Amino acid sequence: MFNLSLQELLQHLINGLTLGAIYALIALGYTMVYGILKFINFAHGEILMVGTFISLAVYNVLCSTATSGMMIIVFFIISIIIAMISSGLLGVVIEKIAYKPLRNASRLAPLLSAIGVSIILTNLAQIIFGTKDQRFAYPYNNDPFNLFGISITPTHILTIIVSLFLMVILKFFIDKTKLGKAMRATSENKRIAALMGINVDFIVSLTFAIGSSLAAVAGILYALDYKAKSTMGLLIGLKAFIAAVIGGIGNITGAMLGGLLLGLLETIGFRLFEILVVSIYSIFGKSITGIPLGLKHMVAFSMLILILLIKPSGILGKNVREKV
Amino acid sequence: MLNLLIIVLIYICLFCILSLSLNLIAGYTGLLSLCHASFMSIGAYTTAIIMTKFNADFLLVLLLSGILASFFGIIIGLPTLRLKGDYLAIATLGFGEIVVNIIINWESLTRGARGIHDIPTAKIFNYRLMPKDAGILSKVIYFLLILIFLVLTYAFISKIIKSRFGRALEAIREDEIAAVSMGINITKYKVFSFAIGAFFAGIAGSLFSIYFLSISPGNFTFNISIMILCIVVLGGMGNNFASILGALIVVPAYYIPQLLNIPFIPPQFNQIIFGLILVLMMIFRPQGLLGRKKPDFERIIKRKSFFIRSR
Amino acid sequence: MKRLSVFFLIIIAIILFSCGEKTINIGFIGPLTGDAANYGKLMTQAIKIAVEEKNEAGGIDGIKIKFIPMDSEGKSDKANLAIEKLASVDKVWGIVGAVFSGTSLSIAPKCETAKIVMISPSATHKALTSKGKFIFRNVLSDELQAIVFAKYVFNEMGLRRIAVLHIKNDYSQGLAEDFKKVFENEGGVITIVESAVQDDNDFKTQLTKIKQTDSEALFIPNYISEIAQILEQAKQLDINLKMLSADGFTNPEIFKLAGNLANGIVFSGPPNEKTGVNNLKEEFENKYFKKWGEKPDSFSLNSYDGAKILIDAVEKAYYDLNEKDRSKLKINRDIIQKYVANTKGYKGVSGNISFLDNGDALKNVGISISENKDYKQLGVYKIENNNLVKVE
Amino acid sequence: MTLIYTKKLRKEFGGVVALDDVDLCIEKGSITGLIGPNGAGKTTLFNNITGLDKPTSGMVFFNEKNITGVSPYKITRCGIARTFQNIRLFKEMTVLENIMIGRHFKSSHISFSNNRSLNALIGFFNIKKEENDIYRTSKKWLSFFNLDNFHDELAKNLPYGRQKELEIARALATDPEILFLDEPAAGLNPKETDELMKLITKINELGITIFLIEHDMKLIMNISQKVIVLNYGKKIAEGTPNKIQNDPVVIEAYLGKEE
Repeated sequence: MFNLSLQELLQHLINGLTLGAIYALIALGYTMVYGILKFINFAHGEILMVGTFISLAVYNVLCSTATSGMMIIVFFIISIIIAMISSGLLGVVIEKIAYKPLRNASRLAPLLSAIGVSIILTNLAQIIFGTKDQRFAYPYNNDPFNLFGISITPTHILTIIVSLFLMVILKFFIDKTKLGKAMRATSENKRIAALMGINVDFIVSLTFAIGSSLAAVAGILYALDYKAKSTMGLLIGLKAFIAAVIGGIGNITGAMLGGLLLGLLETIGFRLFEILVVSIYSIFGKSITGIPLGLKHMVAFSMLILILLIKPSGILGKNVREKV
Repeated sequence: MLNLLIIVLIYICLFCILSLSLNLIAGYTGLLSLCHASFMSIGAYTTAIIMTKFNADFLLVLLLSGILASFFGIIIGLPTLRLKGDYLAIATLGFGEIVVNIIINWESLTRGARGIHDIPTAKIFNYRLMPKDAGILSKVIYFLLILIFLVLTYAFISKIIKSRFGRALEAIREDEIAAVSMGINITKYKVFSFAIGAFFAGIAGSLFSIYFLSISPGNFTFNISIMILCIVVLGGMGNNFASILGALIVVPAYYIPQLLNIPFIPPQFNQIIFGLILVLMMIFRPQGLLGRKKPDFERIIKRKSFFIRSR
Repeated sequence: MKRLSVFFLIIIAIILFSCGEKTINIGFIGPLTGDAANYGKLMTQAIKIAVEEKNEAGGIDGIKIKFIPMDSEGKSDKANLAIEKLASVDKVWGIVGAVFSGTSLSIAPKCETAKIVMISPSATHKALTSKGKFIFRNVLSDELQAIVFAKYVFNEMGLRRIAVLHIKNDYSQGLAEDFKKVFENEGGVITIVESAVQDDNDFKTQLTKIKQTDSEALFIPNYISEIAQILEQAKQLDINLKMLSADGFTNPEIFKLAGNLANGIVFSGPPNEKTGVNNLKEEFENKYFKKWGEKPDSFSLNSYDGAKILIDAVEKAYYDLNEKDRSKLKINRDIIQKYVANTKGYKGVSGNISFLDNGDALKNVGISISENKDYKQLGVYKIENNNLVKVE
Repeated sequence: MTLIYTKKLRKEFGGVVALDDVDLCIEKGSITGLIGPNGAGKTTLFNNITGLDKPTSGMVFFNEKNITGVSPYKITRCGIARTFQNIRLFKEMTVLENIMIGRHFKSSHISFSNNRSLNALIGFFNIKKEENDIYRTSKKWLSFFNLDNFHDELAKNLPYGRQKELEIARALATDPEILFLDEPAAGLNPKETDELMKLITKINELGITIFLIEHDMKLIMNISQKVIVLNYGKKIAEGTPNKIQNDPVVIEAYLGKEE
């Protein structure tokens, strides 16, 4: 009745971890921006998309001259770096143009402005890069290897390693360096941070740059497995945002946790939920083969509503009381 | 040519109803809702399902659609209204996605992603509405119908805004804590605001579905919610007249480039301009074209005599 | 206020200016922006070729044919506006479109009352052609394609246990359901039916489930972007099932997207029928490639044929007129409809086309396999007396 | 007669004790002052009585009715009104509208049910009469505070002192039995403070009990009949102004222990 073997379970686990690692990387950008500016950078997903396309373009141009497998890997790394830099710049430019003038406006204004930016970027990308899916060829041999009936690809491993590596570096940067301290101070209170001699504008720009370049990496890792597309940013962006909320927005560790959790919930969690529904049906003597897996997008949004109701500050977030 | 004009007018009226109802929620009560298209879809699907199964009198179905949408407004309202600001926005966005997902996957009722395409033409007291007839008269009649509902919506919302009820909503927008210590039951008022807003959105959805006679989940995407929000923001939040002005600008701006079909410009251009409008509005005039207060008609009439003689 | 009125004046001026010269107008409605923009683009390019060919040959009695593509974004509100504009401003004699079933169904009543012949190159929803006599479809209905393919898979390929993974849109779901019905009737077993929503690109959960079943093959009746994802992810999960697909697979872009993984897939689609020495399909594909730098998909072939049939019908109706009416271009719309409906055995690039009484296209179905980044036809089939018959 | 009394009112914020078993009582018709150093828990006490915070334990009685943990809007409807430390006006609304909000729950002509908002909806056609009543009463309060000239002004455009008055007027519009004032004199100059003092007495003469937090000792000692002192969430003293001024415990709390 259950049709759930251990292999399948572990396979879902691997799939979920990979997806979760990507969510976590993107969630970092949201959480950093929210921490400092207290608004949702709706265009974050689109920055990710642009970064991916830039990297893809550079990679394709370079690879046409490649002669050996080693060169391709080098070119891949170069294209990642270029994409990180350029999308970091893009993030900063967007912040300067579309968000900075709104820093003292009502809370709705920057959100709407961000939605506008997101529309502009999506459509510009459609004009420049076309509307089709584009393949990001693996720079290495991506044949899966079998481990006790579970198949793992090099991309899975790469995704998890790169994400963890970047997250650890970021955590170190925020916790231990001077700039990181300035960032934390700014997120606590912008005015007082400015009084303490912190260049708030610079810190905000830096936040956008870091968040955006992490998003570019996430986009590239995602595109390796799922192809690049001009509309790829919206849904994955939203889900990453939800991951950030689940973990506790404004909290770096929370974003990582939330991302991984959401990735696992969407795969393994949803599969278990399906089995639960099927067995409940079978108790009442009805037999169904399963529930439509398209419903898995509901997982993220239901989680969002649930977490906001139970613990609005997220798993790791601090409770902030409004002073009366 | 006249045909086109009437259709654009019909769309404008439709979006006016939607933006007025969102304005009640977002503009007056200060709750940013990103699931307005979902309320619309609930109304539209209710109409479509009842019409295909029973072919009842349209006015009855319309009312039922509104009530069901309003019921969903309450369902979303009760748990999420304790949230504030951006969080509420995202939660409503999530609710919208959930509604779309359910519509797509509940195939026995909604026919899933394929949509309902054989909605019978609506009849009101045995008069059949055929807005897609080649003749212009049937379009004009449909237009008048939707105009009546627009006027009713406007009248109803303006009336409650001017009352105690509306003042309570505005107080909630301004300061929830102060409002509650003035004896206002804010949860109840927020839910009511959502319920009324959703009711009219449901009405708009119902009118939508008897106009197009075919609906699918793709008609009620997030983009539509955003467009409605843009209308409200462009005109000015918390101002009914501004919502209508916003619709008068945004809706033609949305459809006219499509109609013009300028060949050498990539079609994405429309959307880019739309995005630009949003960003530029926010930077240079975030309070909207009109701001919160109604235009002082008397003064305008004294100065220039071109404006509507309202009141 | 002033600026606004200037804006509107300019718009009106442009509209007036655009209808200067006397032309015979043909419309197209489909997504030129948004997620599905690529389909609309490929189709309009095909129709442009058809129109240019006619115009280079002198048009209809010297009158040029004008092609007016309208963007629908795949949404019924925009499609509705588009058809109104085509009907009242451009006064088109017929349209090719709309691309999706939803939009097609939405504009069909208007086409019917305004007597505009509508030939959809890609809307496969069953109900479409029952909307009126002006509504045609130059694409295999889901049903016909599924019947032929399911019978082929069961009888010719000898497969008995098949898993299905479809997307929740009208094209994919329709094919999957009809395929399941026919295949089970034949005596086969559908081991599992999995679905995903549109715009989804993570199918690993579904594929992991499919992997656990003991299926012989996987049927993926989707558009290429999803097929490419599925192939890629199936490989990552080490799934080595035989892959089956449908006419959505005929877009050659798939070889760019999925590379070698796209090889060895058996699918149904428009037939590549030889007519004498000329191979129309190949010729058209080469011409298309030369002009636009990319290859057409099967829906573009359908669009090209649809446009050709439409233009021919308008031309015939035109020559039916007397001299006076010709100069005033008073073509009878009912007669255009009659000529289109009478199309029998038209030798098009998408196969031989005949329209049934209800407006559906009767075509043979080609079964092909992808090899070395190209398609190789295995045979052309049709249904006779509920049996699969190979057409020689 | 006692209007409000609390029994062992306690509030903890995650381990930090903000109110430590406070017992107090306020006589009807009196002016009672609440003082204490910064962070003593004065505003927390206000919040716990008016329902904005839920006490961890203990009880609050108003007119012999237990109002512990009741929703704040219901408490307001019982007859407790308050102002806030940092002004919380409805900034984008006019002065008149601000006061009309205060009349919100007082006005309902036809009663289809106990549900007031439903009444407001159903009583759609009765709005005019109801509005007129609200308008008249609100006008009355405007004149009481000499705010007539400002009635169409947006609240945010008023001078600071006027905003403070408006907040009090808004609270009074709810026809309370008791008015809680949270630092009404903060930010006012001595002349304005004097006027405020007169105003508070005038309000008290209308029969409204007053309970106020204040740092301005002159004001508190001049007008209150009783003063309560809080320190670290504990009530350390209670009594007439004279007694408090000479209480060594209070002096110690403010000035520290003399070595």
